[in-house]
Amino acid sequence: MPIDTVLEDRRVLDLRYRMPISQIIKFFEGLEEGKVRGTRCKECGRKYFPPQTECSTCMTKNTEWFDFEGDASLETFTTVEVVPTSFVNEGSYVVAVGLLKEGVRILSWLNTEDRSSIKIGMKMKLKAVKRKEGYYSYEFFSI
Amino acid sequence: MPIDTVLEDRRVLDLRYRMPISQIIKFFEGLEEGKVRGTRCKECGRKYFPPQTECSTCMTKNTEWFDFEGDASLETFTTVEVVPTSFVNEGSYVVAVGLLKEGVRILSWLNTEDRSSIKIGMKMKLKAVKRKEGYYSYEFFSI
Amino acid sequence: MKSNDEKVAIVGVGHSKFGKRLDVSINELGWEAIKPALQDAGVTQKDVDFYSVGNFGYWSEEILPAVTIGEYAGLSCGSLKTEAACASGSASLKIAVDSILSGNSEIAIAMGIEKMYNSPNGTIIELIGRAGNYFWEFENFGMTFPGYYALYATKYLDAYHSREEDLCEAAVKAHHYGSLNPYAQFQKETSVEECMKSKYVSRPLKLMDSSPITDGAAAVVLARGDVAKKLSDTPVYVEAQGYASGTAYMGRRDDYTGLEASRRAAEAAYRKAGLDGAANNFDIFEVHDCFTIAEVMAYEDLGLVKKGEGIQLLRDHQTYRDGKYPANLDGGLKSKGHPIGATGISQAVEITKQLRGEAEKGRQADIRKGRGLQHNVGGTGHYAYVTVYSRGD
Amino acid sequence: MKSNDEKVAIVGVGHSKFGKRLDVSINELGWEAIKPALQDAGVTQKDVDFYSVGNFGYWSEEILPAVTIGEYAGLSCGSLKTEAACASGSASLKIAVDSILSGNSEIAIAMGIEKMYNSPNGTIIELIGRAGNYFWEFENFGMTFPGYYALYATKYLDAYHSREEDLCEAAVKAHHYGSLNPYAQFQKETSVEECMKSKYVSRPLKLMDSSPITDGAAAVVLARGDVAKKLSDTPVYVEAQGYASGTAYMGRRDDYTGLEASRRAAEAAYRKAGLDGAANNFDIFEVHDCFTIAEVMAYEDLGLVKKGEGIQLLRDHQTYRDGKYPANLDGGLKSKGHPIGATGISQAVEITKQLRGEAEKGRQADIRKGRGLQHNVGGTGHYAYVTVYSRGD
Ligand SMILES: [Zn+2]
Ligand SMILES: [Zn+2]
Repeated sequence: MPIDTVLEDRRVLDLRYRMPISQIIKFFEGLEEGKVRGTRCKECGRKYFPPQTECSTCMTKNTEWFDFEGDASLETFTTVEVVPTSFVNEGSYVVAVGLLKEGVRILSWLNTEDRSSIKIGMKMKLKAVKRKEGYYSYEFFSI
Repeated sequence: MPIDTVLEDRRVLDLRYRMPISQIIKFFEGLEEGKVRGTRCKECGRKYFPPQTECSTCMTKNTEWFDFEGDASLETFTTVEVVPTSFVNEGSYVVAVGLLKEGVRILSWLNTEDRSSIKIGMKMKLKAVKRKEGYYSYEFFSI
Repeated sequence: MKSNDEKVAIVGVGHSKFGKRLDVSINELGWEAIKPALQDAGVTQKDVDFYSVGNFGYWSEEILPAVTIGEYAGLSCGSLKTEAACASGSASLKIAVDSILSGNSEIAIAMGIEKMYNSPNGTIIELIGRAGNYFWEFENFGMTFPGYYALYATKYLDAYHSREEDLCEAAVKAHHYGSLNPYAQFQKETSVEECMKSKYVSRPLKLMDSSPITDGAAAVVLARGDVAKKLSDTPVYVEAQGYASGTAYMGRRDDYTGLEASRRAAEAAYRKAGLDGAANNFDIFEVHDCFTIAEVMAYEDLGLVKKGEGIQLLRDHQTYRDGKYPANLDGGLKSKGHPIGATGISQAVEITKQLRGEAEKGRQADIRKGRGLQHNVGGTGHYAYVTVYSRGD
Repeated sequence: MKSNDEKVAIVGVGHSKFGKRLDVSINELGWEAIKPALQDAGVTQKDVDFYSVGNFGYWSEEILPAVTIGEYAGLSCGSLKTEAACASGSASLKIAVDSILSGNSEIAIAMGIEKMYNSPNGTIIELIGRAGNYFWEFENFGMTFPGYYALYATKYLDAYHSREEDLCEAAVKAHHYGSLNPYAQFQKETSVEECMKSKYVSRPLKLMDSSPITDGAAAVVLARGDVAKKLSDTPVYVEAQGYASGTAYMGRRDDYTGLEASRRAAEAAYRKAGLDGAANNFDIFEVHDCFTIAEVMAYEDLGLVKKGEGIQLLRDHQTYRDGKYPANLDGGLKSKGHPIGATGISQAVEITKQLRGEAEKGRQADIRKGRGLQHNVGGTGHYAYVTVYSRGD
């Protein structure tokens, strides 16, 4: 019997991470309260998203959390048609970068009834959401 | 409800490889025929294990396969007590490095009735084996 | 300025066939590039003082590939692996070049390799998608690599009134030259129509806007200038490298029509090389066209044309061999293939061949200024490496 | 010889707490080392021309960690990640040093980091076990990392009539100094009895012969000598580095009582530094004690004593602070912890502190010659990096 010219690995490695969020726990608490948050350096005023509790410019931990109001305009977007294996249950989805009126840009999914109506510059609302799988996230919504 | 300070990844990555063996297919054919093989450069005489069909010294493909007779002496060994997840069904196992009389060293499992009798310098026999899982391998046996 | 003797030169090049290479192991594939590079340079393994291996890994089984490859190839000098995502090859080049300029080596090898097909496609898509910002982009939003570049494509097309058909022109060019390159993964022409008919991967980017999954390896032998002169009649000098890092998080980029890291890397490269920019100084360009939009942005980020004019350069065929700025005459990442860690070295091999006048029929540029420019981006603008080469004449 | 102005010096060091650090992300952990290094050097991010990150990865989620860390830390200069297994930190140092010696940078950061606890223990054991030769050793025979070093331990104990109790002496020493190092993972003493009672991991090596799983980061700011003088009153010069690669396959090693790559790397380092070996030239040693046996082999491979005499050096406590060759006064990999990619930089930080006279109470060596030696092994002898440091006086 001819031997296959490719040896199928008999060992499998599962990578599944546990990701520390102690320093930014307030971000996740915020999501549960319906709020999306960033941090701001009390010394230089720089706003951070992803939030970081230490300002790399001032090199201090003198930062505070603040809630985004959610008003955003669409900077750019794409509809992901070929999705990663771990997202196959989602179908295709729209990913957008939105500029919040607080001057911070965020990448997340964009929910809309009509994908053909998505236009750069359109107004969106950023909201905390609870996913059907039970975890909290944040997404843009067309308005 | 306090939030866990570690976020458990909701995405999992399975790594399972397919490993090309076209160039050394004769090695695997050999195992099925009960033989363990290496390669030898016809120009400089250098013996290769792991087998390679091209001699990096002479930079030619002028190599040939040869079968090991299997006579070996034990160079060193260990009993692996804490085993990788993908080997948990094996219990603990003895891994040995043996010097074949052809002058090549090979690492593989060492089968013995009495692990306490294993001694550096002892004679062993290298044999092709068919594993219970159905694939072919090669192992040392105490004699 | 440095004399040629004080510079570092490429004195040998090797390039494997790119494609789905399930006929060879990662070590055998590495040897397929190292062997011809050594032979081209006329040196043996003992002459090599250091080697660096650009590799992303994960999709192939050997977790310490620099050493398994070195063992197969008979190299026992110091070594390391480097990763700068899709610019790993350029990082590997930097390390080997600096290793010589520092006085620590006389001869070094920079290689790059990737064995992507050792994993199934699903795993590969997942892995490349993770190469953005895992926690803030992949975990919740399932970003893919085409997805990231699609964000740029959407913005660019909107900002500069361009069409998907325009982007397809880059694919047509790539396939034209790929068809002339015996090492390329795809060796057939394509058309705008065919490109437009291909399926969307991440809108507006289609399969034919995208570089493929590729196995491949490339290697260059580098030598200190005075040694290089003795080894080669046609040394190609690495005149200067510029590099910069962008942000990982897309939201921290301030522009989606070009890569800020590319612009800074290019400026640094020109400054170090003592050149007034890209427009008048090079015979040949290798630009990072992992997607069609990436090629267009590269034209602008390198300063060949102003913002928004890259698309017109394509439309006018000015980056074909007989245009003003011949770019990717080897088929580029799009048609030659894009084995992540090997790409930067493959570009170096191509520029060396071009400057030596050794490119295959139909794809040899006219060499007058004696200089080539390489642009290699890692991730989605995470890393940028720009390298200036010259014949030193 | 080079003048101090032409060399590269460490002008700032930073070191995170080592241990199970599930309180911080990889980016936050990186900052914990980068921030103090910048502050110690008195420079800001804008002054840095290049940074390299030693990291193995796989067990942590960010697949392009150099960029996510750089983004958090506000670094936007060129960068790359490097892997030389457990010697990744030394490879990172080499890249940053060469980056300055080459003339491409004035100030550079070499850092190393690992976030191992982001994966469960089973995954980690599996991953480190794969860091030998996957195809020929892991796939069929399930080698583990302790298993590889156990092959050396078995041979060494047999060849030189030593006992497991002798190896435990290395653990006792490590824990003694670890107890004095506030950054160490384990800060308590141990005894030969306790060590002997610990469970076998891979015979004859026990849990207490083994370095732990560790999260940690370390960073050094490097500057060209003339710049260093202005930044620091106590620059520590990187006088020379030697490096070599061994085989991946254990069967291709010709000796199981020492690491051939270590010997070649050490010879190269001494030669480049113009020194006649290790025995009479150093006040402080950092050696790669991923396992107790590794420390013993290091003594011999570095040439402190002849083959087979390393074990006696341990028995005689000659590598304690007041012995002839003070080694690992920070607790070593065994007690301080071994965050793979960070270890080489952690060693550099330690030697800098020792040469500056800034080590904590009870573990400061007597500095007379003004020189320190670092020995960092990757894999099971796959990579070896040996680095000579001096105060330059
Ligand atoms: Zn601030
Ligand atoms: Zn030969």
